[in-house]
Amino acid sequence: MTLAWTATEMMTVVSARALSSSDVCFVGIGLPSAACNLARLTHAPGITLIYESGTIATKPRVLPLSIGDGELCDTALTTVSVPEMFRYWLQGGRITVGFLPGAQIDRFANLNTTVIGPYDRPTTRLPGSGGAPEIMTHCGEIFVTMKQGRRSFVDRLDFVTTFGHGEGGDHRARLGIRTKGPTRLITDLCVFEPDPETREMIVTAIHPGATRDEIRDATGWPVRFAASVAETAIPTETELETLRDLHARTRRAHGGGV
Amino acid sequence: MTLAWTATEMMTVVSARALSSSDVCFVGIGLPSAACNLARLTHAPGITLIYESGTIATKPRVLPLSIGDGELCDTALTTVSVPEMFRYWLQGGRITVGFLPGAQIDRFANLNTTVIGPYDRPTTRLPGSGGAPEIMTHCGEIFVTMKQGRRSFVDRLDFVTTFGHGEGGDHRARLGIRTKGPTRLITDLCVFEPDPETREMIVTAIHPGATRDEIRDATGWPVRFAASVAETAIPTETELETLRDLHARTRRAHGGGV
Amino acid sequence: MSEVMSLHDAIAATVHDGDTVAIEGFTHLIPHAAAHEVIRQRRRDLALVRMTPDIVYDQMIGMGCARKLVFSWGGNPGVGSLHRFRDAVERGWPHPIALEEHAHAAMANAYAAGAANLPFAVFRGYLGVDLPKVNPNIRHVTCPFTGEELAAVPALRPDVAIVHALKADRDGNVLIEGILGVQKEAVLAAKRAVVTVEEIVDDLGPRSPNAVILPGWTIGAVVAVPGGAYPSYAQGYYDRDNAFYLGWDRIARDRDAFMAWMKANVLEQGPEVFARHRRRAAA
Amino acid sequence: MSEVMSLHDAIAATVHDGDTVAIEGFTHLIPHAAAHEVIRQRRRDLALVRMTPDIVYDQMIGMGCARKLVFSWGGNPGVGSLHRFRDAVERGWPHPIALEEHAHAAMANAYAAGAANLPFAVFRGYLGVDLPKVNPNIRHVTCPFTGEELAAVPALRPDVAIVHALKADRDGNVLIEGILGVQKEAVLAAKRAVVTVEEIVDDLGPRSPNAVILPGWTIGAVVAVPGGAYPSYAQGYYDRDNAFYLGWDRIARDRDAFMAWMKANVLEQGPEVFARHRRRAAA
Repeated sequence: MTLAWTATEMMTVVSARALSSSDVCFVGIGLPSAACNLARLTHAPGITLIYESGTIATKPRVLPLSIGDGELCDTALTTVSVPEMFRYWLQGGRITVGFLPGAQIDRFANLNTTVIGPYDRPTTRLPGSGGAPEIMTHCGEIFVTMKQGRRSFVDRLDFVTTFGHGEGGDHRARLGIRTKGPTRLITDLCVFEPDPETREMIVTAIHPGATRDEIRDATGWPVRFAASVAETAIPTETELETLRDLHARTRRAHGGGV
Repeated sequence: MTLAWTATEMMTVVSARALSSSDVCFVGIGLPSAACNLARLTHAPGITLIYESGTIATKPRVLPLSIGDGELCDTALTTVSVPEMFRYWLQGGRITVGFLPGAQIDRFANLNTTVIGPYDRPTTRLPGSGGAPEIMTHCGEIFVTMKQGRRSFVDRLDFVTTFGHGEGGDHRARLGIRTKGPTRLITDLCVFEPDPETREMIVTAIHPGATRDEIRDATGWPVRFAASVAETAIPTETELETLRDLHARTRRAHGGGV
Repeated sequence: MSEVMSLHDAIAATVHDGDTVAIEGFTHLIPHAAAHEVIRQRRRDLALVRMTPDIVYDQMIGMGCARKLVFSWGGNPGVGSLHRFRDAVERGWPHPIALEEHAHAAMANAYAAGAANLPFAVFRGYLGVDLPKVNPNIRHVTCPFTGEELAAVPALRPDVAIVHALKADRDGNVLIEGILGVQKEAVLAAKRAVVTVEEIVDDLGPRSPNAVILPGWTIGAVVAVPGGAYPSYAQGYYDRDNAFYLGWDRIARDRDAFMAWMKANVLEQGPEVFARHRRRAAA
Repeated sequence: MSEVMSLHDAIAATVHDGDTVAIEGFTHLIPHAAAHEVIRQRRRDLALVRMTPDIVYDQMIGMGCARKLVFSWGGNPGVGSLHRFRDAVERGWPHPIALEEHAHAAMANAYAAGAANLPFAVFRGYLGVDLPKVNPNIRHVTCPFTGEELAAVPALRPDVAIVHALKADRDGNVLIEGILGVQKEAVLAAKRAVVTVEEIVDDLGPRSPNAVILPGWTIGAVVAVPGGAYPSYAQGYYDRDNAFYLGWDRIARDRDAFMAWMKANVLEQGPEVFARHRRRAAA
């Protein structure tokens, strides 16, 4: 089956739909940035976007290519220092939703972005923690976005960079964490949500065109499906047009400069 | 004997002379503010003045009447928040000289600005600590300016608001304090400096017109004099003119507004 | 998102009897009009928090609003004592008041810790002094790397912060410029916040990319009260009325004179009386 | 008071073999020209500190300047890996490098603690993760009021901080605007500081009363290096050259290609080559 949209577009649209005008989002570069701005340009015009470079309530006309593009600062309500961003805004509990990617994820949405292999002698050295460990604990809830595959959706992480639901159950609460943690894992195939009891991420919606077998093949643990699994609504024309316009604008703006 | 200057002018001039262009001063309202600006307008044009309201490198044209006059902000290099002032600038160790007053002082230049009488049932409730305790420990050195009298220069403080030389000797060092503490106590009669060993404040210079007996009478402890006591040089014409001009400008600026 | 409402409604909705209330301002931008509204609404048993309690807290204490004062310097700046504060502490009039007393460094750090959602603030301070003997909220922590002992105080997390600022836009985003004090920290540390401003504008206008702004969603209510910081000042709007501070000394010295002044100037007035001070400097 | 001097002299006087050096910049204002000068002067055994080591640290690591890296995110932003960094960590080329690895929150707080002359920083963090198992500089303190355990890391107090800013006046007072990063904290935390700027002007000009300024007396040396942040950017002067970041991936993948590029573009050049990037955006 050939779809009229790409897997990345589907992930972006699904992510955008989960946001509302009352959200204050901690936005990462790439897909999260596209999703948040798509939400802002469609159903969530009041959404507040914050990038960890310190830009608060920014309304970029084109997507930033780095976490600290001048465009983010130019269109922000104000820009604060990085220490203030991490203290008063993130740790201060003023963010409702954070987006995180991972190089590896496990069934409890713990993330690894540090190393593949042993820490002291890694086969692949990844970038490291960045803001992720504290984004995961301080934001009201977390959406994780990753393309699915057995190398990234693993049974056991090589390194726990970022604590999602830990060992599941009340593990977050036992560590004194009061935020919800990962409430959605949005992939190119489906949407996972935590089981209310075990906190294992289970499939609650499947994107049009994807199958349960595909999902099983792309997951390194025995994947579970919710009792009732929805089919993700296809992207609307408005969603796709707005997203493609945004990307086209971005390419035009950045293309000429280099 | 009638002098051509007031006791306050003498104190101000003596305080100003102790400052240099390379000093960064934490300035209090009143006499310290007059002294610091007199120094800036005479022999120390490069001096950096900082007020605890957050104004850095300010050059007020007239003396401020409060610690946070608009004039201080208008003529400052920049103005930071009060938490930043206390963290990065005062505790950060970036101030060379602080000025402090006191309601009571003892022979080791410990200060009381909290209560007269017992803390729980004071006969006189004073304003309290303000910035003084940390100004005293974080500035490179401290000048204390107070008019002398037996009610204020006491044998024993009712309350130690601000730790000067404590019990004397190496008491500051024993508490882990690396700054010099009170290096001068400038009164209307004389100048005290700490004895190099005991750190008791002893008289090292007497203002013209004042006598040892006057000083003894105005001090609530058995006052000691240095082996060699200087006579304070009289205020120069430039010093007096500049100071009086500054006060006149200040009166004109503030007089009309209220 | 902050709501633009009347001062009466903002205070009525935000400040309750028994609350811990921080009415902040460091010489500049002291919210006198808002404090008067709290007095008019006869709030009681408040724990008042402020680094530099001055005339407004003298008035609130004298009118019996406060059960407790958390502070680091209580005086009439450049003038002398706060007589109503002293009368409460020294003679228990109109009723006794509990004190939690700190130094400025402690209060400033405690607000910053509150804004950062930390349970305590750590700093170098209180060495050799008596305040820790009378304030059980001054404790210590040991650096886990050097073994050094440092001072610790609980974070300030007031129920309500009330501050005055220069202007807000229609979304309730508030601009503070000039002497900043601890107002941003107080608002971010508090559960609820009321901000009075000199004016509400369509757009905050050209400004530094790093302007000090409290976004509308960090504030409960924004109220335009022109002149609302008088007799303190609002940079670019009007100057500090030093004569008022001098004159307050005489009024506050005497219980009857104080009560008469409060009746005539606060109880029987509304926030609109502050408007006569707006833009006086510019006039 | 800061001294205005040549970049060569500023680096020669400030950066010594074995120093702990923080070359900071958060996407904006990354001091590439100054880092190149450190490479040209063949500094060795440096402990390099930075929240977001990117191309400049990839270059310094690849050229053998670094014995240690203290960091929280090491990558080519928006592109992928830092190949020289990976080659050092994974294969010890040109020599092994020690890592002290943190999260952003820890590094940001540690710089702020250094600027505030505290021995350690305290924050809510590192819950449930593996980094404390491999980094002995992640410890805990207990709140003396609530009993809560919080994360603690040592304050960052580099020997040297190097940052790039927009402009300075003749007294060496430096203005930073736009995305601020941790540059102010890094300079105030360091024993010595070098600041490169786009231009030195007679007067910093009209600005917010609360503009982010590093006074001249907090800085050792100020050097005008127009274009000195390229390929990162200087707000109002020139934009980020995203193509350079993409292109770096290919250059850095291969040891020989990397060495050739460094020889042609760094070792055999001087800071004046950066001038061609100045005000490109404005042109």
